[in-house]
Amino acid sequence: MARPGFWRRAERRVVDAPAEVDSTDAPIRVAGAPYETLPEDLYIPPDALRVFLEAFEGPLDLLLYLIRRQNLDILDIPVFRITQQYLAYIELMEEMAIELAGEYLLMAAMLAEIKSRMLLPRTVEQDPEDEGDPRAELVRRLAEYEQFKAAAQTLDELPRQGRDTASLAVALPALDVERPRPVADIGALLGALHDVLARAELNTEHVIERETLTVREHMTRMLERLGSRGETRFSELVTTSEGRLGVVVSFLAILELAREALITLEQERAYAPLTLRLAGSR
Amino acid sequence: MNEIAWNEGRLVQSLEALLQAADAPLPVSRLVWLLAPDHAADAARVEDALAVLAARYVDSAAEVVEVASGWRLQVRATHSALIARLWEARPPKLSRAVLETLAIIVYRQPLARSDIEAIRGVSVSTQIMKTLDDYEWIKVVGHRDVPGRPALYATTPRFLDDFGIARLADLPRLPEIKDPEALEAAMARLSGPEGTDGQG
Amino acid sequence: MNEIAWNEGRLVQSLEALLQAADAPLPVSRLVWLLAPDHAADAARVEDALAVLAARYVDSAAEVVEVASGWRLQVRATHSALIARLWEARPPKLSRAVLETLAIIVYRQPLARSDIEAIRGVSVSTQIMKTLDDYEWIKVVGHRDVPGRPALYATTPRFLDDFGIARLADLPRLPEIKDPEALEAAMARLSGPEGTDGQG
Repeated sequence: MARPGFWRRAERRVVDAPAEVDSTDAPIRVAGAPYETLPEDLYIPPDALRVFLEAFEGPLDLLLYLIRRQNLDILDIPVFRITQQYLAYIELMEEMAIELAGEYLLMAAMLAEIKSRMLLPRTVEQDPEDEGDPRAELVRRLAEYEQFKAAAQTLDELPRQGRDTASLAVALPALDVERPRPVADIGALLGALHDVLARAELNTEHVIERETLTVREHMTRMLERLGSRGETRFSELVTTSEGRLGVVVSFLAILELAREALITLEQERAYAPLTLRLAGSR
Repeated sequence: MNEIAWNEGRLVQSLEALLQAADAPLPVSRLVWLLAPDHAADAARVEDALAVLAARYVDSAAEVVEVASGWRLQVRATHSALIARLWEARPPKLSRAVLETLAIIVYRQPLARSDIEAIRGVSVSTQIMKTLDDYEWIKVVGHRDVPGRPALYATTPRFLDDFGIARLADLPRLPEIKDPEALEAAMARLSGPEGTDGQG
Repeated sequence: MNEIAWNEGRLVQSLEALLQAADAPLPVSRLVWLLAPDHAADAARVEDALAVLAARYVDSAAEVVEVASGWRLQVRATHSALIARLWEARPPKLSRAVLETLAIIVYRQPLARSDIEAIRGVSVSTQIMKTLDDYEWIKVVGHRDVPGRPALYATTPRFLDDFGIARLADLPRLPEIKDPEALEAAMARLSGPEGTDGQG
């Protein structure tokens, strides 16, 4: 079959991509052997299955993989076989209590319906126009998805400014005018942070801890000082002019820097002066 | 040296200085305006001079290119590995989800998020849209007039700039679903009698 | 062309690419290190190549110059009036992505780019960091001692000056920012009459 070169190239890559998945041996054995005949003692680590699932962008991607793995054409899909394989995966994942995205289950339901309809004997008088074969819709969606999957890879291969090409940063001669600077609006800055916090709370438990800015500010100041000297004594970093609170904050900042592996603390012997060093500077 | 050639040389060098100093592509109209005090340059002369400049950069590490929002100088892609060593952090790799979403927006714009989801078969996270928005590659160009008034997305000139193209039509064409006839035949076969399905 | 001349040509072009892309002068030692994977270049060879490059730039709008901290490409002073016109523009507007990134650096400094990405939930482009660095609002204050030694960013005194804050501790606390009403009160406090912040 004559195809444009572009298409063929894309197609080959589509087959190549999931090859990474093949190297994690366990899930492939599942696919190789139908789930029904899976030996009782065959242990598949749930993690391997999870990794396997994460390699896919969704149910259409997984279906495409099942088809391509057998060197089949989307237009020639043995829907029954692919459906069985897909359902076997999904059942297995459910068995392993791997949380599946709703879309995978939706596709499973659709495939199950196709399967059951194909098992039913066809009534002769059934009007072919009355409802389209659900397989046709599946084929259309797979073909469309594969198009964009290939297009995404092509886009990624285009030379990209910042990744492949770089903008010039030629120094400028002394100028009479100063470059206009953006308006520094503290309200806009805090508004942006408010949005981030709202989003961060929605998405994950990754919330910015309630740490005082004073500590963070001291951390920055200490790294700067350490940066110019490489190492310093604890006593030199603490400004007594800031009072008792200042000492406490400095101490907290040092502990935080050490906890985040940004500095190392050294002490030759008990009660000897503490030496602070930038992490990895020696 | 005659005066015309001398003026031409000065014009080319002025253009070069502007492209070296600018931090964004410069359209010809802006170049004409910038050069006005020193050069009686119209768009045609500037375009000629740009061609001369581009030829002069053939052996350079940089090249003169035209992208959607104008002309720029850029370090050639052949040096990308070297330049990457200059920056400590490599530019983040785009995930497949982001690339697929972008590809769909590129070829089907303007469209709503639900349209993208219909093609990908999975929900498109806010993160993905935000990443594309962060790069200033997509923008909201309107709202569909249905309940909920979903936003319609399209690509920006910045997207074209970053991918080094002057207009959308210059992008590789979306691979065709083979020939439509084959698809239709397949559809017809599917709705025909069973047994063609070679079940295993 | 003999191989030595060819290698020499490649070395000169690699050097050119580095000087074109770098936003700060590069000392010879750094150039040697950067070129190491592709070129067996020592300081002497790099200096020779720099001389070749400088000669090649004689007719260019830029020149190869050595300053205290190394070598760089610089647009010739003869073009300064022209370049000045480039900047006669409206002040640039800060994008949402830039503001969010800056806000996170303000409150979580010192931190690495990956930390910002974890909080924002999207990748942070090199462009964004470069923008903030260009305005001299952030700087690298160290490196985390993990593989890759990622740079740690913090805000600068210039950031405080430009945003009109005396010290970071004057900024509203995080809980206040989460609550819109408390945020407004905190903002009013910030922009209130001077001298009200009599506390040390």
